[in-house]
Amino acid sequence: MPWSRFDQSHAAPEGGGRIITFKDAIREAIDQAMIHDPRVFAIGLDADDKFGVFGSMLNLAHPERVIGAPISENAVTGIALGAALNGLRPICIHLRVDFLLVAMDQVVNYIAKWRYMTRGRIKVPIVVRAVIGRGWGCGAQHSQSLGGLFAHIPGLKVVMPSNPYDVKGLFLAAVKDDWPVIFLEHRWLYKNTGSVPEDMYVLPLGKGRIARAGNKLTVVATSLAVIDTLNAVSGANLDVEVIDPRCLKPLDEELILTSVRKTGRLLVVDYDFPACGFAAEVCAVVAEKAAHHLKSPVQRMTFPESPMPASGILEKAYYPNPDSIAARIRAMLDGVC
Amino acid sequence: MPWSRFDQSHAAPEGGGRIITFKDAIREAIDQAMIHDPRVFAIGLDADDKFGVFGSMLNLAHPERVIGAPISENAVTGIALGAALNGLRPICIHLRVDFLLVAMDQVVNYIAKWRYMTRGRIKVPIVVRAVIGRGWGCGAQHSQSLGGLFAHIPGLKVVMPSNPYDVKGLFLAAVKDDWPVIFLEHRWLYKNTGSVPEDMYVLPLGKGRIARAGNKLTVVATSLAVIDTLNAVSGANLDVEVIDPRCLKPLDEELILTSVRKTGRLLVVDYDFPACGFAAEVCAVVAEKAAHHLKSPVQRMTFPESPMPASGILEKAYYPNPDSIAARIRAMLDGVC
Amino acid sequence: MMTGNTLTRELGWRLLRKLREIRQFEERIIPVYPTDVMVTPVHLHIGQEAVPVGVCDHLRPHDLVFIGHRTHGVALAKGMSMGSLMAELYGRTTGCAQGFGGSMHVCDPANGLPGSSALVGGSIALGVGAALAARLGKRDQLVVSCFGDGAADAGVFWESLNFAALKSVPVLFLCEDNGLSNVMRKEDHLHADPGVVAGHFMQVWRADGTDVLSVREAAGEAFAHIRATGRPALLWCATKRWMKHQGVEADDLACNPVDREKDCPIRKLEQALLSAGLATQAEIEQLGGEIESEIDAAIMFAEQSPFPDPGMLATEV
Amino acid sequence: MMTGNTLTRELGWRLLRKLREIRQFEERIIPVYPTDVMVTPVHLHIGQEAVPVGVCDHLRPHDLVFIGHRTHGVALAKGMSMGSLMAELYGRTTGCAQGFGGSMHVCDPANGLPGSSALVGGSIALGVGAALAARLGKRDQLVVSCFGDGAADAGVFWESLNFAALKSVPVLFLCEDNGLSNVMRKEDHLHADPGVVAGHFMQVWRADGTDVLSVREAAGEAFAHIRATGRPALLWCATKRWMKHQGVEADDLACNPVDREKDCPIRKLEQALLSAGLATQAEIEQLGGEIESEIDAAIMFAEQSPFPDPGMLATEV
Ligand SMILES: Cc1ncc(C[n+]2csc(CCOP(=O)(O)OP(=O)(O)O)c2C)c(N)n1
Ligand SMILES: Cc1ncc(C[n+]2csc(CCOP(=O)(O)OP(=O)(O)O)c2C)c(N)n1
Ligand SMILES: [Mg+2]
Ligand SMILES: [Mg+2]
Repeated sequence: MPWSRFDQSHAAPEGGGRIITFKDAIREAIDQAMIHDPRVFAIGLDADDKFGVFGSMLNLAHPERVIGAPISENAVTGIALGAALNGLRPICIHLRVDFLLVAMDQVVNYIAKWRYMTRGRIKVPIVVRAVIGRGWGCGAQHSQSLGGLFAHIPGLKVVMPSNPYDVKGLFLAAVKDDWPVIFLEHRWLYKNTGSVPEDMYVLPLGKGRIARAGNKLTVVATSLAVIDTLNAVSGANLDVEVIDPRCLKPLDEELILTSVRKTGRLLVVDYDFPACGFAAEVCAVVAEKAAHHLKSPVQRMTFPESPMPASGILEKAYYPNPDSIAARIRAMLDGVC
Repeated sequence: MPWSRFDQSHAAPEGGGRIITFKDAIREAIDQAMIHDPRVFAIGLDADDKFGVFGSMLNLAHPERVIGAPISENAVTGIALGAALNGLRPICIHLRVDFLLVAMDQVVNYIAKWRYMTRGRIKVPIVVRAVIGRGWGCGAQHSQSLGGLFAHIPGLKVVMPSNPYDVKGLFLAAVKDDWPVIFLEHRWLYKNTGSVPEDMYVLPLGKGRIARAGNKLTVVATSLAVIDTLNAVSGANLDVEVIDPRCLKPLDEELILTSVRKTGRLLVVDYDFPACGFAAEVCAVVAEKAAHHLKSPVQRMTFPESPMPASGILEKAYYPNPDSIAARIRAMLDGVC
Repeated sequence: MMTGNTLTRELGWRLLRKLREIRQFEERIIPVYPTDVMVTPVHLHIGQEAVPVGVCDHLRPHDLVFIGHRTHGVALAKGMSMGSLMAELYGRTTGCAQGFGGSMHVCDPANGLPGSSALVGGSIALGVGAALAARLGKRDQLVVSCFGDGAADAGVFWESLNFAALKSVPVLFLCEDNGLSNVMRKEDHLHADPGVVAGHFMQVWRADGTDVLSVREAAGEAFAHIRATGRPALLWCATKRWMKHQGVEADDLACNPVDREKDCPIRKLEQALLSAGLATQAEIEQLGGEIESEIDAAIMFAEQSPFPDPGMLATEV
Repeated sequence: MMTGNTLTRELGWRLLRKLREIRQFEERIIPVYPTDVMVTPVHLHIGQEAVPVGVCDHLRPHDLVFIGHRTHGVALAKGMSMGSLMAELYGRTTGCAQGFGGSMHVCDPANGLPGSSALVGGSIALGVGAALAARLGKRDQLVVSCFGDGAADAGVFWESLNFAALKSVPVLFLCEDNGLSNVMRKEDHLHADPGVVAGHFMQVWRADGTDVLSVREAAGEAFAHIRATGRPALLWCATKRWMKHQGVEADDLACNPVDREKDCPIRKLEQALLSAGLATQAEIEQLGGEIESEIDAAIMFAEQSPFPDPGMLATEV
């Protein structure tokens, strides 16, 4: 299983090539990983049912390596870890990130720390996939993101891909990695399409990308917020640089700092809780390391300081969107806000 | 049970008065709360045993309202919540904050959100006490702080007291409060002494204090870090203002901002994981709201980006201490670092 | 089975009204739902009505029931008004949680509904805690933790049984066993019968969860035991889910064949009433019509109620 | 009981050596510990040695055992060298985790010890996962999840039993039941007997956890069953904790009276060997002396090993 031959990462295709959905890109990554390496298997509640984790697990070449599970997220996450400690490369699946909170003991106390506690004598090549994203009137317990929460814990890598090309390369990189990776997929991205090479390839965990070049303001955004920001910016034709770090941890600080040094302004758009979160981290890094380049104070755009409401009208007010992002950017550029 | 009569908070006693330990101040607060209000009870693993939660639960007037529990932190935390939903005011106890991760589903999905999901028709007057703090070779799974993790979750108040006077007033305020409160007590503070009024009193949740006035640099620290910072500063006679926010959430932003506007410099000393944590939050708030007053970039002093090691020599390197804090402050004031 | 229950007209009629309220309420959701006026995932109770109705018939308003994600049937059986529930589904301020909760988060303190959870399992423990509170407060109050067979997979079920048994917590564990956890059959998610396991911790009753009289009788015995001993009990009701796990389509799983005649709690009770001469077909039809009017009113109430004010978004937190 | 085991000199001697290694190793910790050369909380295995020794006697180096917080006995029984364990307690680079783990986090991949957990309960699931991996990889490998009676309180125990039974995971659940969870008696933390409950999920063996031959025999049967059926099994060993839960003092709980003659796994085996004429008192004393020298060497090794480099603090993360 020479994963090393995938070390050379493809450059993102410049349009053209094969166009597939985000969902199919994940599916292909899982399929190829399982074909390539017999140690790869998947486990989780509803992982093996006819819905196939929103379609991302259907028609795999090795369905015998997809193990469904009871509503026992805590044990099942531990079981995935145990398999990793015994030589396999599990993909542990949670249909909603909220369910992963049931397994927090395993994630924070075991998965994140095992390699350190054994001084690296035991590797922990586990990928924990969780689907995130606002529901449709799903309310407070079924709409969380929690990327910042996982990124807070030393020992975990946290990936939040925004497009089909990235999701495939990052997923394969996560499976290849000998450290635990939390892989958060926004449900609203699943139908988005993009050019994705058919071959296997990996993208380095910890390298972000410039999703759009610009000069007046740096926006750091992840996952769905990247797409919404790009829509906001291109719709209004704003001279804004959009950075997609891809990973909350390891964080590509240099990419962000370089951009902020150029633009002198930072807005972090993070679809997550505000306090002590990822947006705070990016602001802190910039305040620590690029303060002298800032022309105006950094800003955060996140969920409000509140759980998620259910009613549609409240949801609309709760979540940032391209319009509200564009408005905020314009206000920052106008120096109004 | 007119808790309202405790609305008037005592000023911190200026020396004199009765001197007791931090541990006895908690004990007294629990005892008085239980005597004052029959709805108050305590529940948790080892809450009722002869060790009495490191002495903080011994000789209570109402031992019949202290309920021990099996190693079932998840259910037990849910049981405490259920009791709160049915009119009681539970104090749910975890001897180590690490154990609380087993109950994260209850804390994040239920306790934090219940009041919101029921639109405030159901109050959630629960206090979750957890003892934090570096062990003595305890290693990665028994030395966490996690204040920043809880403060990330909307719906939770997070208290981290640093001295006997505060711990009593804040604990009584937490019991009185109709919102859930995570109450984190650093084990290393238990023997510290201070002047504590015998009567019941509450301190407002969300109001910090200036632990020491100064002009050249603002240090924001919580819990044990306040004490270590005060030692660092007074030992070296540095002109530093030390802010103890007491609560990570609600955060007394105004107190911090006022101080930073005066000193122009900020160091956050947070005995917790660095990324996406409380230190990041304070830096972000200052960068957003007081950037123009900063004479030099903000700085964070936290645990390294790693779990806790066991060996004494490694522990010593891992944890900030008065010496390393003093060194950092001096470097900031010298403009060296 | 109906042994042991003296089926009077008053009892039968009360139960039938509740069964039909739930059924008819849910059936009215079906045609409306695809129009997106209710923006919230619904888990319908159709087919399982006998369980909440049989149990809640013993309960007073101040007795509590904790629920998971499948809320409507229990909420109505426990006394929530149709308007309040309907308005919550419509996301309006007049909803039981003013639109902040949605279908999976309903509450009605005045009727003993302290809220519900979209996460499976955890609410089992809440019932234990509420019953503990009742005991500590020496209150005359019954508490029920209602959950599905899938929830019994979760560790919190085990911990809750053990705690309740150890500490003599007077709670009723009520399993609404529809044999399914989403699309998974019970034998695929549970290796042992949790009812049997629970027997090592407390007394267990079993009832036919498609027969309201069977449920009511067993629940009555279980509550009597709880009152008499101060100890927990478990009531296991085998029942049948007619609809898909979520949404408004009929279930089509091969492992879940539904016989809408034989498996119907409403038919069963109506047949019993008819053959005992306690009701006529005409009366039953009239009842159906009355309920339909109530639902009309509830829908109109919901439709005409205002949406919540987005300015209130970050309050109560 | 010793029925069914033919007690040969070779077997008896092998088991006795292991029992004594553990006992004598731990007894040497006692006087040293108060001097703070070991800065790590220890949970001694004294009195319980028969359990790890009886079970691990069946295991090869590549067979795995997962442990909780009470690690020393299992680690030594499974083949970890005394030096490696001692150096870890001393926090040195030559320790099994180079001083990063401490007493509660020991690992030795070459001897089938993939690590241990200071948190109670969770490691039960790890064993299930490792056994699942063995099955998926079609490997000839046994896996044991070792835990205490207190850990059976935790929901992860229930979930692990259910999962292992549902998915035919060839794991041995091994309960080292010392009747105590810290200072809590078993009857205060467990209402039902988890061994009985486990019987609804898998075959259960019981052994006298103060008698290494009893444990060894039952473990042998359980492993044979696991190999033959590919299904999980549980082995419940009632044993006795002699020391306080944590630290190096003798236990003094009224509910835990210890008879250091009758409850001693080493005495029991020695008596059997002596009365069967398979050993002499002199030989036994010689063995004790040999082991003592090995421990001397381990302590010297630990004491003379360097401390870890603080510069490596934030690596392997
Ligand atoms: C902790 C958790 N895991 C998974 C889910 C997804 N989920 C929602 S309902 C359900 C099935 C529950 O089955 P059961 O408890 O039998 O209730 P039923 O739907 O049959 O009434 C699942 C798996 C969840 N909500 N919470
Ligand atoms: C999740 C969790 N809760 C509580 C503790 C504290 N604790 C450590 S050991 C222990 C007792 C465990 O008893 P048992 O499982 O029987 O093992 P024994 O100590 O008897 O070997 C407790 C409560 C812990 N480490 N982890
Ligand atoms: Mg079900
Ligand atoms: Mg024990």
